[in-house]
Amino acid sequence: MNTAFLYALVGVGLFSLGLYALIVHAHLLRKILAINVMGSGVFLVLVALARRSRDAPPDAVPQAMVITGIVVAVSATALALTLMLKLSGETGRAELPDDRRN
Amino acid sequence: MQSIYLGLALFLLLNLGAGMWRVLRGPTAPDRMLAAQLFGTTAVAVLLLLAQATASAALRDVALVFALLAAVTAVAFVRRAWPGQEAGGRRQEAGHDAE
Amino acid sequence: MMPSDCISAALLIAGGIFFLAGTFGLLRFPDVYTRLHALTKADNVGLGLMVAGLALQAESWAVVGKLLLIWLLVLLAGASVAHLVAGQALRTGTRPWKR
Amino acid sequence: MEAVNLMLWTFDTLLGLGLLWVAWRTLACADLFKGIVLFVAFGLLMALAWVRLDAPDIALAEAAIGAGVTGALLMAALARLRASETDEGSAGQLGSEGSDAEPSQWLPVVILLVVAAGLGHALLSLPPEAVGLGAEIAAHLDISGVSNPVTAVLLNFRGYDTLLEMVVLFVALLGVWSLGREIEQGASAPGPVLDTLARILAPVLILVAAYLLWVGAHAPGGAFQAGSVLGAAGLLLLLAGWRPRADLTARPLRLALVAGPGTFVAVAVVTLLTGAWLLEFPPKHAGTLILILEATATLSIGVTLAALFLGGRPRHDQELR
Repeated sequence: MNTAFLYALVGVGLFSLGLYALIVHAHLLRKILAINVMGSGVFLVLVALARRSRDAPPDAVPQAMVITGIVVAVSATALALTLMLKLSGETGRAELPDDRRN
Repeated sequence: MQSIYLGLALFLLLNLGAGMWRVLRGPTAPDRMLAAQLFGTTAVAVLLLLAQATASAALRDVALVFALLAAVTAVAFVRRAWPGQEAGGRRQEAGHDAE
Repeated sequence: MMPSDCISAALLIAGGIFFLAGTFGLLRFPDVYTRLHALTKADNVGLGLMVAGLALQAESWAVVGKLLLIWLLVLLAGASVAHLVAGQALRTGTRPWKR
Repeated sequence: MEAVNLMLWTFDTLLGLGLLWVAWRTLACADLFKGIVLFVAFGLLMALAWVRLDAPDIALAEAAIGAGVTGALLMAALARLRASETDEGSAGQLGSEGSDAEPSQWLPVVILLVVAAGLGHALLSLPPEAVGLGAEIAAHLDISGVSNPVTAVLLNFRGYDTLLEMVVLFVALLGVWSLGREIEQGASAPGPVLDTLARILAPVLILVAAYLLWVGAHAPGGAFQAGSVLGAAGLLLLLAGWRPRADLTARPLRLALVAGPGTFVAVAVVTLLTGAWLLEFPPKHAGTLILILEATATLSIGVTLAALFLGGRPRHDQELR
């Protein structure tokens, strides 16, 4: 199999794993990690699919988008972590309220 | 020579997989952190080998950034996330709030 | 193979052996202090031998300089982090392993 | 040649499986700290994957962010979380970090499988040849002012994207600042070893940031990578107990934060006023303009990342209130 397709499939796997963890876990830090894994999967698909034809030079547009994406993802993560700390400081729990339990 | 570089890179990747066992097993947080530290150095070596094998000089810059940044993560661990030191930190923080 | 190729192949493989030994030590040694000892072998000697082997193949002196810089940075970071981890482990009450 | 291809193929397969395995362990393990260490290892493997996809520019960004800054952010947040949890006296309730996974739920598993199968099928039914803008970029590279195509896309061809990314970074920091003041971490004095390490490494990090900024015009590197490394220098100094002087956290800090987006907006307005399209650079001055934009963007990205690490507005912040 082509290297690009291999990495694109890995990206799909990462996205699905992250989505699963995002649904299943209640702890917000885990949700943040899950979103980051999902993001990495998307980035991998974007770049790998542009690399399907190995003879041509790599396409710079998806690469540029992913570079900005990585930096934006880390700033979003920092904001999410601060929100999580604020929530756990207010409620004592790093989890969102559960409809079933209330 | 190229097959030696690539063979060693492959070997180091397998080595990294073996080291993963220590991250999973622990038992303490510093043990896990040490394994991550070894991963950083291994990645530097893999990148240097790939740089030579594929004649792409840019990978040496990636290795340089890795070498620098591995220390930052380790320092963050020692200074912030070491288990057993949060209590002291919290006390000072509470004192500051009361000001 | 040129003689320089033979020498650098030998250096690279020796470096790989040190990485393997470091991973072995990380997996087999009993506590965090002894594991630190194993880890720094891979950091210092393993990467050092690899850098030496790659430097023999480098196309210019600038590449040799960058390789050396990377190694020195890893040395600095590895030594400092090892000290910080060991010191913090002692302070938080991890007892060194005794037979 | 056959052996080389086989080795590369094995390397790719192992790396791909490793990525999936580490991601799975990151998200499934019981101990949150273990998850964070695994996530750092995940970032490391991602950087190697970018190298194998001929994307050294991304590998640089991932090496600085994924393997460095994100790990430090997560560890600091975990420490604060643990501190607040033990303080509430509800450790028993919240200590059960691992038990919130409920593997008996079958619906998420079905969703996981359907999503993975659907996306995988869509991927594999794509034509083997990618249709991209590679040829278009190569044809216009000589008027962009730089010879690294990724920098040309980021700062020239799609400069409006980058302008908005800078604003997103800035808004994220505003969000963090609006949630309160910096949380003081009562760590002990740094000690001579950490102090010396920070004193040696921080200047090297700043130097490497400048190098990446400069080299980005013709080789992998650029403002985002340089900014990330600069941010790492800030993180290291903060971890070593260094705090900016009170007079630096007022106006100079804010100026550094808006330098990147501000310069970008100014250049955009000037290009519109001179009759060109938004952020359309005259080929003669494109190289200089890009260097100015990248230099200010690097400063802003670095300072923003370091400020994000503080987790709130700086404490000595009286002047502008």
